Amino acid sequence: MQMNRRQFFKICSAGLGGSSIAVMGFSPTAALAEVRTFKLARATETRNICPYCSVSCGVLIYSTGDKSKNSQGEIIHIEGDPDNPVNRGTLCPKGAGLRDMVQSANRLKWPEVREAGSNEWKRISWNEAIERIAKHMKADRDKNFVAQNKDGVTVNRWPTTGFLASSAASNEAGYLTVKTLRALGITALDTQARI
Amino acid sequence: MALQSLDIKQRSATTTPAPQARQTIEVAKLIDVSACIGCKACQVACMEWNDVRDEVGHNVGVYDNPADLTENSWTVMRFSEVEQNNKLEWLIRKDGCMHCADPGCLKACPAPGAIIQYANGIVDFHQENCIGCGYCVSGCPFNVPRISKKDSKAYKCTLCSDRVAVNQAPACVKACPTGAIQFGSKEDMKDYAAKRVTDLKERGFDKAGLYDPAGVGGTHVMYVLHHADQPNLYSGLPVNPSISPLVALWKGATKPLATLALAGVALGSLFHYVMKGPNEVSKEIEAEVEKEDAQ
Amino acid sequence: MTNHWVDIKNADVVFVMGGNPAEAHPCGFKWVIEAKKNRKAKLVVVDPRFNRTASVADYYAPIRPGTDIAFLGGVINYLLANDKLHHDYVKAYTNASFLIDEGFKFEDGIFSGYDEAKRAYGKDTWKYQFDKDGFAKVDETLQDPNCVFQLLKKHYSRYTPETVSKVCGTPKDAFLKVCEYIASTAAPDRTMTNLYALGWTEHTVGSQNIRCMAIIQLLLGNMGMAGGGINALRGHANVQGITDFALYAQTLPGYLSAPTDADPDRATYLGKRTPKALRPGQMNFPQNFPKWFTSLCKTWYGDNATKDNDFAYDYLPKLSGASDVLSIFNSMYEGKMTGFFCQGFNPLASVANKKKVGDALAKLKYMVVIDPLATDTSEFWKPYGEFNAVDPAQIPTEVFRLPANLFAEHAGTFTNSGRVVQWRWKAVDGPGDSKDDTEIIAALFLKLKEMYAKDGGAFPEPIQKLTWAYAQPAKPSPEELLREINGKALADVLDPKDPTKVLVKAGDQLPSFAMLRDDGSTTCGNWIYCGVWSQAGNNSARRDPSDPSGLGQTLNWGFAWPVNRRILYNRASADLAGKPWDPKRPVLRWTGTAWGGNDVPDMRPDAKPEENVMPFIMNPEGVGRLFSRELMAEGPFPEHYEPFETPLDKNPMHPNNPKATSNPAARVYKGDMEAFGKAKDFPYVATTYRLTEHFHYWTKQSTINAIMQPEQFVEIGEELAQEKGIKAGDRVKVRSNRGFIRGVAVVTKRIKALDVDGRKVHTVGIPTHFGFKGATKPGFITNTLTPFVGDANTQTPEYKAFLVNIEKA
Amino acid sequence: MIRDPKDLQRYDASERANHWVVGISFILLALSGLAFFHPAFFPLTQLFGGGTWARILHPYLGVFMAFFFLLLFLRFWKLNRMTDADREWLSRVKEMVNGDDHNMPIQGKYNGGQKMMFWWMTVCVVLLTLSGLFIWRAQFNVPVDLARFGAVVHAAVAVLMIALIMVHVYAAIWTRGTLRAMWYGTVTRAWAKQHHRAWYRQMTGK
Repeated sequence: MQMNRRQFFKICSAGLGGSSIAVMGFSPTAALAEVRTFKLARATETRNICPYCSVSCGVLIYSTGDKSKNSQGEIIHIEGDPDNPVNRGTLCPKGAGLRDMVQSANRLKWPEVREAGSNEWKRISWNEAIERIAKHMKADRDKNFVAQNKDGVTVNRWPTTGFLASSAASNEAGYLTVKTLRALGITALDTQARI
Repeated sequence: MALQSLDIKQRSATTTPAPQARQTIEVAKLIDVSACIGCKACQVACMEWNDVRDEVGHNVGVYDNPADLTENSWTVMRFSEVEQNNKLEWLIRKDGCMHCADPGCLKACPAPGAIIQYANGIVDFHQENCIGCGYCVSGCPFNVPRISKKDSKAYKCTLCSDRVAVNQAPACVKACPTGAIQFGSKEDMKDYAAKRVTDLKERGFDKAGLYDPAGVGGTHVMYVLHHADQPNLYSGLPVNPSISPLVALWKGATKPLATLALAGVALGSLFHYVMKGPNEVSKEIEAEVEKEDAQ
Repeated sequence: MTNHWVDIKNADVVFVMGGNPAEAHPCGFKWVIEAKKNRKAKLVVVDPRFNRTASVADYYAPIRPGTDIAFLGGVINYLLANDKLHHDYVKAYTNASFLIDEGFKFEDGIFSGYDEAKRAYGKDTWKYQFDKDGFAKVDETLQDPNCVFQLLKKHYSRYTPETVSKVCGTPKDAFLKVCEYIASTAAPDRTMTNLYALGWTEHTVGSQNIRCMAIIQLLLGNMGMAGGGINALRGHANVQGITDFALYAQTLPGYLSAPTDADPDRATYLGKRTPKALRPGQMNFPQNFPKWFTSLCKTWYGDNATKDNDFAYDYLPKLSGASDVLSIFNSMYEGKMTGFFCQGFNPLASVANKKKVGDALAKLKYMVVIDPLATDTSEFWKPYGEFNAVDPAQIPTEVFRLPANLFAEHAGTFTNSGRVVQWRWKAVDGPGDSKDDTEIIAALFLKLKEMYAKDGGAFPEPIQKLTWAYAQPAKPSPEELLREINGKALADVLDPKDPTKVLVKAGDQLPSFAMLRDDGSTTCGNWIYCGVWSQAGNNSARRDPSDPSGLGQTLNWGFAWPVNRRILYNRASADLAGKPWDPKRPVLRWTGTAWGGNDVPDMRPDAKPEENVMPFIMNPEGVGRLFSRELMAEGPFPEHYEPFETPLDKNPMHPNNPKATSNPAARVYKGDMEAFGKAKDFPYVATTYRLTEHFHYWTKQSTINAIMQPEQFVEIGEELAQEKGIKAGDRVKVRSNRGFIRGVAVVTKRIKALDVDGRKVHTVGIPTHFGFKGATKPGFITNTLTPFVGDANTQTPEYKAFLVNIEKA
Repeated sequence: MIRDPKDLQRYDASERANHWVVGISFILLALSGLAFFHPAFFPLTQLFGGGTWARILHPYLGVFMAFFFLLLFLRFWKLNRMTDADREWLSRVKEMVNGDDHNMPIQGKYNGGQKMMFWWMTVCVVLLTLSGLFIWRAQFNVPVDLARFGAVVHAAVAVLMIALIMVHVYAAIWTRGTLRAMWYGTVTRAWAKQHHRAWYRQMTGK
């Protein structure tokens, strides 16, 4: 549900394109003084929040295409959200450089596994990855589940698999993670908030 | 203030006036060094907006990265640690094009239309007309333009002429977290600077002031400095910058005169020939020679 | 934060200590500059380095890393000695007048009840004296020698300016100048905001550092005021949210302390966590604990959680001991862990003592990394020269790496430091075949559920009975999850005062946690978030930035927990009669019939002033605690203890009591005590920190940030550089007792040698952002050097003060 | 196939070729140089394929010409050493320009004006080359003040040299029968007897 998206970039593109082309058309030599066409004309604008520090600056993400089915949107620019009351359109050097992180050469694209003792990754399918991880989890849980402690108190914990949760994950992902892990009985659970 | 061909105040290597019918407001960027925390958000925003990336260089023992302006870094932060009357100050200055009212680069540039000064004060490089000679580097009193090794074109801060053309603030201005960089009409920026200067004076910086050097006719990028009497403290900000007399001399009136002089020599020769006639070999000597042949 | 980012602009003095907001939170720091520009505020910075926050400060004072309590103790002593207190505030809103048990003692650095073998305190003397009705006894005149006020005065009388200068290395005049600035906010109409971050938390006395500031802010009457409060500048964008959802085993979502072996059944569990008011007439809000806990159980187990099975109490795992990241890696190091998940986390780089962490990971059977980027941790087994000298053949761990999506690639909410929950929209799809965290967790859970259904196994009930009512079970949508978090009425919620009135119809989203019930008729995934998605819709997606009061209270932008309140304890911004202390910055006022003003009241709306319902509604006492009873591990009053790796051989405050050298109650694992370096081998104090151009170990993957800070460096003062013959730009080697790193030397005037107890102490600054993966030049993991010991209460490792030696590489 | 066997040989083939290499280079340099000198001339860059190509070629051409000028210099500098006769010639140059060469002193292979021209051109080429290197930003990065000074020197000396070359070319056209010396190397004996009596005696023995 997208509320009050900012529309004004849409109209200004037509004006600019027309004038410069007209001038180009007339004089064979370069136009007298034409500036770079405004990069964001007709770009799709999405409101989001910078994932880095806890100021949680509002950002406007500009991506190619208009979310039509056949064009895969690609981020071309990220700048501050002028309406966000905390950053009012400003960004720090990290937030202003978000695009390079989203499009970093080190982005992971496929599930991979490093077999015991090996020195490189092997690409695997999602099914195989989930299958093998779940097998590991079930084997470990069944083997090391502690129903009662030595004093006979029901404890139902699975202490031998740990989980470090990301403080950059959204609340919904965090909530689903903690709900699932508590159901599995995991007690070795922590997050970046501590360090 | 859309920038089209009717908003040009000056055009490099163009002796006839550029079309400048429109009167638009003069914009200015004010860099309030006293509120600047040297975070380099402006550097990142500039690179990201203009789709240029510098090399990932080395740390040479200072916070300045990249160490200098380059064809890909159109603005860089310069850090200088100053200790005066046992008060330590960390003076950090955002370096980049000052968008002078009387631009040395434009005056020095031999290529028509390579450098444009718009009516709103922005001095912009148009790489399609640039021939890569580097005269702008010599002309600039602030050592700002850089020539790219890849395409031999000159590059510098454009004051986001494309954003300003659609009434947006430059990328660095919008990004600046502490509002150390402000943008608006030059008048508004001067008023804002005056307020900042009074505040600084109250905090004990009695020499605080606005840096808008008259030597280059004032600039469209101005600084509010704690120590306006010592701009050199801020990593070599020139104290009284102006276009070097050598550039002014060579690019001023002498050139047309010299051209006329050459035309004069050429025409002079022609009229000398017409008026004095050629330097013929005299008949007597020709006769003498033939006489000698006959013997 | 008790206040929020924009509120900083309302401060008269901004006191930054234990944090570097100009570098770590630049856009939040804007509001400090606004305070300076518009209110003539003064920015005071105390830090071991003259950093970029100090570069725009009005006053800067140096300090030796790890001596914050000595400094702040000195400030408390200065305030008390010069009577710079907000008397009415202290008398009414703090436990200054409470009488303490006679048995409470403090001799030579140790409080009463210390058990050296267990390195822990028996705290039965750290309590109030109670009258026959079970209420705490008080002495309104504050003269009784056993009242908190007198104990406080006596305790901090030892922190004279001379002592502070001797311990901290801060010149005496600089310390007194800082005290002057702070003391100026004792006046009711002047407030000081305090901004701190890891500079205070990452010590073995971290929590007590913050306790000192709480005492100071209470003495000055700054808590609950606009432009006041204690403001933790948190780390990640959603660290506040993830902390609220308790992604750490000690608590359940909403800060409900988790069941332990000592809580065999629901009744015992609730009994210990539902306190009674310690003073008459107080709100004692935690009395509602059963409602929050029961609603959580109903949310997770729905119909399978009924009265007769204790609302599925046994489905929750009970905690047997420590479960913080240090204890996880310690038990992993001892070979007790089989599996390990690492979701958007880079522990090899961010946890102390990298070698121990690497060795621990090598002992796992399987490890799963869920991350958008190729992190150093995911390749702990891969040799990278001297940066990661390992032999893969010796490492049997099976490592899975699953590609996760980034913020721009899915919708959902973040909660910022100021507790404001903001919705985000999805911009683009993730690269390749990456998935959302929710999809990955769902896939694992559903596969396990399927396996248990087919092959059975240990205690399958919680897995089979967990509620999973999502339209697409494999892809739970953020909207569904946020509605589940908010909670709804399972049956009509009736008004307790008038049972005929239905407050919330069955099936409707709940408007606030006041509607929660402990009879199983309501669900709520996290009680403090109740109201984020009410019947009115997704309040976290509200985008109205208007600020009618001008105090930065944008109540219609997003949703702040609790109940959209932006300044906590804001009742304390008004005097006993309900009149704002500072009329120019009113937050709350008694309008004659109810509380109103520029924020959601942190008070029962109809509590008349004369009822004396005190502002700190989450405390059973109702008032702020100068004396923190048994709640802190190492004492009800903060006391200065040296870091575990101290440049001095003793604690200058208690030179002849070796037990009181370092925090007596900090947990130290076997083998770690020996791993602490001594001053004779490692003479220089090191501190690790962040730079403004990088975010922890994340932005080294981004080219543009690598351009801004390309290479690992070490920051040393000019005197130390001269002593060692090091010039700016030279490569240096820094060694601690646990390993070495190499980097470029940045030689600067901004780190001065300090005169500490007659000895010259140099500080070495080491930024943490580098590693062997990413666009920056390959570098060492700085945490190769740091000690494996944490704060006594939170176990946050002591990154900020340890010992190193340095020489030209 | 020389027309008149009794014509005198003034320049041999390699001297002529060397002269024309320098000459043509100079003309090209002048054209491209002027294009940068004043906006009015900028269209001249089209001769070189546009502004950028003109800027790329100009310095290489400059170095090329300087080298070949050096060869010319090595060939002729001995013949251009100033003598008293030259100085007297120069003092009477006004009469010469007025077309009356009767009381001009006897001249060797080169008269005073030609010798002065030689030395002036040498000075100019040296200065042009040096200052040219200072402003050849694509190859060298010199301190900015040096570059500024270089630009001024380069422009001023270039103007001077263009003027000198104009005089040089005009003198050759004005004195009938001179051009052929540089085209195919010979002059008539009468020409030599009138203009360079001493060189005539030296060549013919009369």
